[in-house]
Amino acid sequence: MSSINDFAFKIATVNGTGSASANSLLMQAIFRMGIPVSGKNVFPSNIQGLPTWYEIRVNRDGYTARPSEMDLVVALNPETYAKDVAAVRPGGYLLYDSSWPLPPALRRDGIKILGVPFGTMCVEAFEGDRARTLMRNISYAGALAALLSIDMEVVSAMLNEKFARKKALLESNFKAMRLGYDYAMAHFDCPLSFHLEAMDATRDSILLDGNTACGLGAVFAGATVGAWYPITPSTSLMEAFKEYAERWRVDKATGHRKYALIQAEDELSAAGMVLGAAWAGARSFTATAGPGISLMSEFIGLGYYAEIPGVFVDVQRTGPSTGMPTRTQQGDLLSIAYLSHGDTKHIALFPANPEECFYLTTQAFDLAERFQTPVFIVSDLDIGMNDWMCPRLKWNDRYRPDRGKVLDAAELAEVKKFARYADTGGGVPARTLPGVSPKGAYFTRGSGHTSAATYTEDADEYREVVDRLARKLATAGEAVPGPEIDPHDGASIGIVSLGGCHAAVREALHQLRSSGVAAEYMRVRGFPFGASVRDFMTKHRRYFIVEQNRDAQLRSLLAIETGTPLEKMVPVLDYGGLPLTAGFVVNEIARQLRVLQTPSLPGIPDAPLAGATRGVE
Amino acid sequence: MSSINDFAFKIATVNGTGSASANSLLMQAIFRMGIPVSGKNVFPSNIQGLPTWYEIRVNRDGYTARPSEMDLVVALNPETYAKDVAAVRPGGYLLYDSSWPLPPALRRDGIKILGVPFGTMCVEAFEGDRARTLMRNISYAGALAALLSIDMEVVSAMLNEKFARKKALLESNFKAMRLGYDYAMAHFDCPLSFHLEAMDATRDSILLDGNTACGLGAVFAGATVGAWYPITPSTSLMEAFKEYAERWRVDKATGHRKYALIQAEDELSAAGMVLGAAWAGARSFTATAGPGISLMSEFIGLGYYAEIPGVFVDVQRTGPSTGMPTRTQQGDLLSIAYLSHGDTKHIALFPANPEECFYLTTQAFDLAERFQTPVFIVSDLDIGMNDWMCPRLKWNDRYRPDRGKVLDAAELAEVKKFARYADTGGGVPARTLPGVSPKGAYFTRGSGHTSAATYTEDADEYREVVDRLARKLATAGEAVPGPEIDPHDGASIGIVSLGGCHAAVREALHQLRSSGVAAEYMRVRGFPFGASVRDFMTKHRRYFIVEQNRDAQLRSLLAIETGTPLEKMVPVLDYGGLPLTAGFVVNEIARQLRVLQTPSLPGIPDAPLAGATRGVE
Amino acid sequence: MTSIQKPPVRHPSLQQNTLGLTRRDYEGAMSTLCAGCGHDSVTAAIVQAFWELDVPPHRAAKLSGIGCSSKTTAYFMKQSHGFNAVHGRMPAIATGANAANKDLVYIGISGDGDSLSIGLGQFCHAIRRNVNLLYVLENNGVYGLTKGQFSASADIGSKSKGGEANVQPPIDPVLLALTLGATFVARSFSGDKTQLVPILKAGLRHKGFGLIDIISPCVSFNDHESSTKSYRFTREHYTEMTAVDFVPLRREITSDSETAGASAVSVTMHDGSVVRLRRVAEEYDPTNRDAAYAHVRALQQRGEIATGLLYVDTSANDMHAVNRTVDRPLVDIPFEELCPGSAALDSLMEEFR
Amino acid sequence: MTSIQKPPVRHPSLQQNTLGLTRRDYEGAMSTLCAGCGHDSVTAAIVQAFWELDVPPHRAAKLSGIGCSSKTTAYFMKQSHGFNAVHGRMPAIATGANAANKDLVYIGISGDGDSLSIGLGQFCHAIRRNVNLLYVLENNGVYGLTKGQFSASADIGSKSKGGEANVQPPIDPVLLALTLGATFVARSFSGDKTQLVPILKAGLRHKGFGLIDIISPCVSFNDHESSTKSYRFTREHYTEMTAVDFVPLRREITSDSETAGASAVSVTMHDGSVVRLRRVAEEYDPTNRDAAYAHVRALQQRGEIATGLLYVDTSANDMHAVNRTVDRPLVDIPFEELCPGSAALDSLMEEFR
Ligand SMILES: Cc1ncc(C[n+]2csc(CCOP(=O)(O)OP(=O)(O)O)c2C)c(N)n1
Ligand SMILES: Cc1ncc(C[n+]2csc(CCOP(=O)(O)OP(=O)(O)O)c2C)c(N)n1
Ligand code: SF4
Ligand code: SF4
Ligand SMILES: [Mg+2]
Ligand SMILES: [Mg+2]
Repeated sequence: MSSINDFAFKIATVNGTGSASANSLLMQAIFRMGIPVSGKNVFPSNIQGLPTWYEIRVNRDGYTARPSEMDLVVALNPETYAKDVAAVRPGGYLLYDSSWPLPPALRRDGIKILGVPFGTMCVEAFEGDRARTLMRNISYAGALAALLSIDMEVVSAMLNEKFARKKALLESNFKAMRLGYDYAMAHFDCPLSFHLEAMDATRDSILLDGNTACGLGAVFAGATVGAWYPITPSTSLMEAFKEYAERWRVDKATGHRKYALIQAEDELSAAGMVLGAAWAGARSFTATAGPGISLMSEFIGLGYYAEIPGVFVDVQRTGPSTGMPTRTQQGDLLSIAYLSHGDTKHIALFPANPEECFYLTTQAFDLAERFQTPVFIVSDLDIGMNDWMCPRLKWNDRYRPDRGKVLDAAELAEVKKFARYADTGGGVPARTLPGVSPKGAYFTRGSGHTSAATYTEDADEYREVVDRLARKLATAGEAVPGPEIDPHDGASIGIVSLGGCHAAVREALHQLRSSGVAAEYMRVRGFPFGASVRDFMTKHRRYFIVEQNRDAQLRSLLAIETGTPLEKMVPVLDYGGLPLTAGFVVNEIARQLRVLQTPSLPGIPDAPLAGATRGVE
Repeated sequence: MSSINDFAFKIATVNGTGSASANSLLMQAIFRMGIPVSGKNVFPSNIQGLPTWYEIRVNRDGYTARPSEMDLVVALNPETYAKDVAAVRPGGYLLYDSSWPLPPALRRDGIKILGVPFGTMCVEAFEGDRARTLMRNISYAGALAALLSIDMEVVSAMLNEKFARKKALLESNFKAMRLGYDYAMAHFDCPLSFHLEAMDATRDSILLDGNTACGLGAVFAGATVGAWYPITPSTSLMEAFKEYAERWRVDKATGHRKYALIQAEDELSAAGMVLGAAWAGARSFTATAGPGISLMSEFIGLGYYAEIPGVFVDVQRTGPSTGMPTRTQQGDLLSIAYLSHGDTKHIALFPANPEECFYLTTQAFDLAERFQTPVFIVSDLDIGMNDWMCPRLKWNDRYRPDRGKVLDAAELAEVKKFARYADTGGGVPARTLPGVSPKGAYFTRGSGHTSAATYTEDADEYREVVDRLARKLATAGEAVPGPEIDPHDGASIGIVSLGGCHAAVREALHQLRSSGVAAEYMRVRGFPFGASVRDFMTKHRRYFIVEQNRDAQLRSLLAIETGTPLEKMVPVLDYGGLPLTAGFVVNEIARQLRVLQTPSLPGIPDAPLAGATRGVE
Repeated sequence: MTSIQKPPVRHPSLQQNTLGLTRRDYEGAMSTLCAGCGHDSVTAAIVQAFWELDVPPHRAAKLSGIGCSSKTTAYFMKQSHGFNAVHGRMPAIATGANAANKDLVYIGISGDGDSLSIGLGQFCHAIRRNVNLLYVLENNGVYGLTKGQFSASADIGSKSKGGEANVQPPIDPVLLALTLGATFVARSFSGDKTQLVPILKAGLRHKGFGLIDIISPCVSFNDHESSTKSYRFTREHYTEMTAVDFVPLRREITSDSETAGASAVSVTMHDGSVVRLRRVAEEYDPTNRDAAYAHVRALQQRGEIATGLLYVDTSANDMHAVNRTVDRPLVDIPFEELCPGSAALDSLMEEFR
Repeated sequence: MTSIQKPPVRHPSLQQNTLGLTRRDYEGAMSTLCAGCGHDSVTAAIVQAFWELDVPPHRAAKLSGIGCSSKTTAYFMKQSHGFNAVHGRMPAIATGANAANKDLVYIGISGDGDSLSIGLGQFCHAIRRNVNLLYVLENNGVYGLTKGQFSASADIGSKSKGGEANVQPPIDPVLLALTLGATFVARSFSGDKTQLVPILKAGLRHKGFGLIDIISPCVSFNDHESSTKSYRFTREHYTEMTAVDFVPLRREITSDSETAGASAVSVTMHDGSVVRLRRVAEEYDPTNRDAAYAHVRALQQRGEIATGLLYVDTSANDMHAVNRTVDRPLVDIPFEELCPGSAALDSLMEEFR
């Protein structure tokens, strides 16, 4: 099969040198050529001077999971030469800076090595270290444009937009771009066998990251109070909320804000502010990562037991503890499901991509208020911080928030005596907001309380309330977004996954099916699991549970909540911190199927594909 | 069957009035008469003025779980008259203060009502409100002594000991005791049909609470640093440690302490101090309850990933959130097993009684250092704060601490390069202490690290360490105390339980078996579960999982860790906050067996026994 | 004789305030604290203050942490929403609630353990944000509810009931607040209702974070000889810096002499009502942060406890003013004003290409 | 040209200290901070101070929280045990470690976010306990590692890189520490190694909690015009109160004039070494807590930053002295001395009957 619009390449540089803009320039240009593309930024947990990688995958069929192998690697960071040259697929290309003689570390048989003297060219063309470093990045973009036949029209259009108000920068960027482009054109036969050809497959799409999508969702859902403490990789979510709130929520006349964004002193405080604001009647939310989830757990228990809404976004990173702050993982599933001491259970939503981040965020606010309990949006670094290609977001102007059972003064006037924690159906109580009516007054507490919100230490009165809470969460299980099921006639096995794994799993599913594996696929989207999830788990003899953590946490949740015995659920686990690849999923399932004595499959290599699990090297 | 030395009674009073001492006087006297006895204190979460109950059970066979029904109730608190009179078993007795006419609330058919004018007698006999209130309590003890034929010799001996140095108090106590005793003797035919007769069944026993036992265990295990933040019901544990450390750890000459007990500013800090001290080489520990566990979760994740020992006692109380601080529960099992975000798993020990609290505490320190990880002792309010009858504690002077793999200067001199996080067998690494040798220096961090303790963001290097951690915890699963199994030939069902439930379950087991239910019993004592637990879970078609929480958390752990499908495990759940009764267990299992279409059992009532789950009323 | 019956804080007089409400309408559930607990006296003063200020009970919100002190929110104003948060975390709840609805009257009740140990960070940051909240710290030097351990406000040498002397230096919430830039700082004594009520009223009217550190003895665990937080010790070492007199908005101020003069400063609150501070200690200037700090320290060194409204700054902006939020409470803004709508989203999409 | 190679902090001189170690022996891993980060200068000063004090590297312990500042513990003394705790919680780890082994030299490194936001409570309580630890606060007014949000030490009006002005009042760790009874309080500047090194040495010798607030500019996010934590601003508003001169134990003090005199106070540390403080600002008395507080405030009002060793009290007891623990480190006590043994247990059993 030809490799027009179907290949991958990556650029290895040093962070804080401005390569980021060159990389997104490349990706965006390809996107504007109408070709499906994705970019994964693999960056270090510091601000300047450490190795960083940017992986770009082009796929005409729209498979945009992280690529399993690299056709071309641009190696500009001596510290990682060894890793980078090893990452080139047999027969692939390595592009390096030939300002210096080819370093031994870069020599390798079976690959083609291309040198461009980026350094010297930029030293000659530009003044000053900073400019030279920056322009060097643009010049490799130029070389790639030539090698992969990126449309220079598109590129210049973008540069013109970007530097519309910065003439000088515009020129130097053009110049640098040209340096690389012309050199490549002159010295190599461009384009390479794998390259780009304009398509029309991105017209209705956008490039969006999940944190921006969540922030946007919060603005559109009418959230007015956000409280947070900065933590990678969630920070840009609150920044996005601020950006759009500043755009759309500021009173033109007075310059006053129709929102409050509070940078708390820590995550405990942020969680408390979210609950306090929701208790007073606002739609409130926060975003954090694993360490913040641990710190919020006492307050989450209060929210659960005192029945206070609140939206909590966990942009997961690699744990445990501080872990790898700039790597992805799905390691907080079990923690979140039952967060806090005592008997608790929480609503959680699992977006698979930035598009879903937007829609599930608005839905999270509705669920939180309807069920009067904390709701988690379980995102991750890959979804949250990388640009994904997805359909344009749409908004239905008929949407109105579901505020749940909130009694106003009029309704209160009707009731004989308001009982805050009594069942009004499906385990859901009615609540009141402070300031509305003396009749609505009640006492909120995390200590033992009766259905009338009075203090108790009595076994029956205590149980009446916690039993209702259990019923309430069961009701919620049917209200959360149901699983997305991809059925398959005569399927012999089921594949189950969630969140960011989806992109790789659907690609793997395609490969598996085309190589004869009759598999059905379920992606869970909400917790507690509803009947449809339980049904799916009874259909097959064997399931493969694909997730990004060491301990098969989704599998554990399925065991606890659906009763599926472990031996029916084969774990497929990738937890090195990098986005999942289809190759890994295919290899693992194929290997397992072999282990499970099923006839070996056509077209599936015996050894795992290189790079599939080997991380950035 | 006669009811000599086989009955139960309870006293309903108001807290802060000194009834506590009268109650323990009664219990201790019975104990000294050589009769197996137990006392359950059901007290409120405030300091003075609210209802409190004390339940005493006498059982010649040594069954000392909370009684299922009351033969006699002493009702001295008008606020709870209704509850208290209802708690008397049909045909049982109610004792009230006849200083005032019998209040309507106390009238009930089918029970016998005895009145003693405690109030008036004490007003006449003593001066001042305080003295009168206090003495009134002693006088009801006197009346009970007459009704139940408590040996007055024993009682006076105890008073003499107690008030050896307080003549005045001694006299008034005698006087008050006599008032009640003589009145009862004169007006009722004492003793009642159920009463006491001296035995010789307590010679080798003591009365001990679990918090004292844990504190004592920490002293004997050589713990030198304790850090804590006060919280009911764990506070008395650290107080016990202090008491015995002051007794045995103070240098006679200088008056200097060979221990440090730090009252931290909160639980986060306490957990950090424990880890800091253990990192520096001390045996360190803390005690807390559910809310503290939630607050410690970030630090526990650090302890797990950076591999730092530490002993954490959770004296569970009723959750979630602040819950009912003076009620018991087993609601933190799931939280503790996987505490903190990311992939984690922790060693946990489940003492069933104060005796085991002592031995498992010493073992916890060995496990913590051997596996270089936080170890939890999962106790509860019933075990921790109530006096249990148990065998005298013994100490083996040949015991020496297992400090695990700690390299000293000499050993370090041998090694070429010390790699802190490399596997030295069974997934366990070797560690060094600060101050010992330049060669032992390494950097401890909760961020991604290699087996040589250097910082990493590399997938393989990261996985090498977390995979070893998984192996380490698996090894630990075989090192923790194994389950206690009570086998039964031709058993058709298995019963599984843990911790404080044991007393009631073994009594229930006896009743079930004697009524023809062929059941085998396993009490798990440690987590992660080892092979013997897994084996037991494969033997039977059906299991009853008895625990004190709403969500069947032990059952969830068994599902996750042993793969047992849920439908094989029938939950038996008691979570009203009071200690478990055998009646409840028997009724639940009988009911379930009926539900499960097994032939109805002889000798098992159809309706649950009164009081079994109904709490204090 | 049996259960110690403590009637809810009662006021014989059935006199009505301008809302036609009696003090009884400002009372709450029956106290479950120990007979004689200082906290119950504070509760009584709070009832009086709210009644005198004519605050509609349902327009007030009562917040607290965990502790005997924190329980007191249940013992006044049963017609107000109340919130027992988790231990030491009331400031976060109050900050969030205030962010959502700025128009309620917020009173937060805490203890020395709740505020100065586990809650110290939140306490300090709420001060920094100048959240519009009256923060009442019922200070007894011990953890009452957990049976008498020393708190971070216990003085060195002060003895526990068991006879053990405290060895850790105390944290003085007043000096701390002054250092952190608090805009209203007062200290009083649960036993001095005449001083307490007007200070509470001034604090409730202050637009910003108002701290009142109230020495409120724990009769069960810290009211004995050799305790420096006992009723007796407090009475003996009590020095009043300023006597407070609160002049509600509606009672117009007739003559200058009534408000100012050599021995008095008068401070106009945001709503126009006036607080008159009569200097008891001559030279004392309650509008000078550094002077206030120095005076409190000086008295401390003499073993005296400075009380009264020690510092006030009505010029500082509260959290909302600082963040420039709209005048309407955020909870009152209709969804239509909050959601940008489909057109806005559609055009935004172009920026993502 | 590619990866920005920053050599580990280097010192040409191979001069040896009394242990025969060169400065190189006190260096650590290569810094991964931004070129020009103030923190790297602090690292260099720390290397110098430890080297000059002849501290055997393995007898020191380096502790920190999380942040760019907290990373620096990896960049000096590779032969010492190091500990990156969790964010804001280093004081607890340090307290526990010090409780277990009092004989190590403890240095804790933190940032303004780590210490004054999430870690404020622990910071204050470590001061209260007077834990024997030198606490270095690398203060840059922002959260560097999370890309430049304002921290609690940012001054009002100070602008972010994005041009936004900070609106929250700052917390001054120096005033806070003085208020909480800290026993050693200093402030310096990463750019002033001459002032920094002797202060670090004095702090390392101080037996108790020593705070050094070091203004340490963040070149990536807070070193621009209109930032009040930039190199330029700091240099311009810098005022030295006391110049420190550290006289190690072994160098005996010859003449009075050398140690005292009109313009100097000399403070003898627990180990006998002497710190000489030359009053730069006349009248300044670094042994008077209230005077120190007043001076710092006064300068602040003039827009100046008071630096130097601002306050020291060598008479106060550290955590161990206060708790009367034995002189030997607890980790050195053999088990035999810790375990009461079977006889003791047997007799205790009688008390439980
Ligand atoms: C997280 C947590 N830790 C500990 C406790 C136990 N606790 C309840 S109240 C309290 C201290 C209360 O002291 P203070 O705030 O001074 O109130 P007081 O009872 O003295 O009025 C403590 C430690 C708790 N409820 N939650
Ligand atoms: C619990 C937790 N919350 C948030 C973070 C993210 N985080 C890492 S460093 C930091 C702030 C660092 O600021 P500062 O202490 O001033 O250090 P600097 O980088 O400025 O030197 C934050 C918020 C974290 N690591 N852990
Ligand atoms: S224990 Fe102390 S603080 Fe608590 S209620 Fe009783 S007197 Fe008040
Ligand atoms: S971001 Fe700022 S603080 Fe962090 S290393 Fe760079 S300059 Fe230093
Ligand atoms: Mg208190
Ligand atoms: Mg900083």
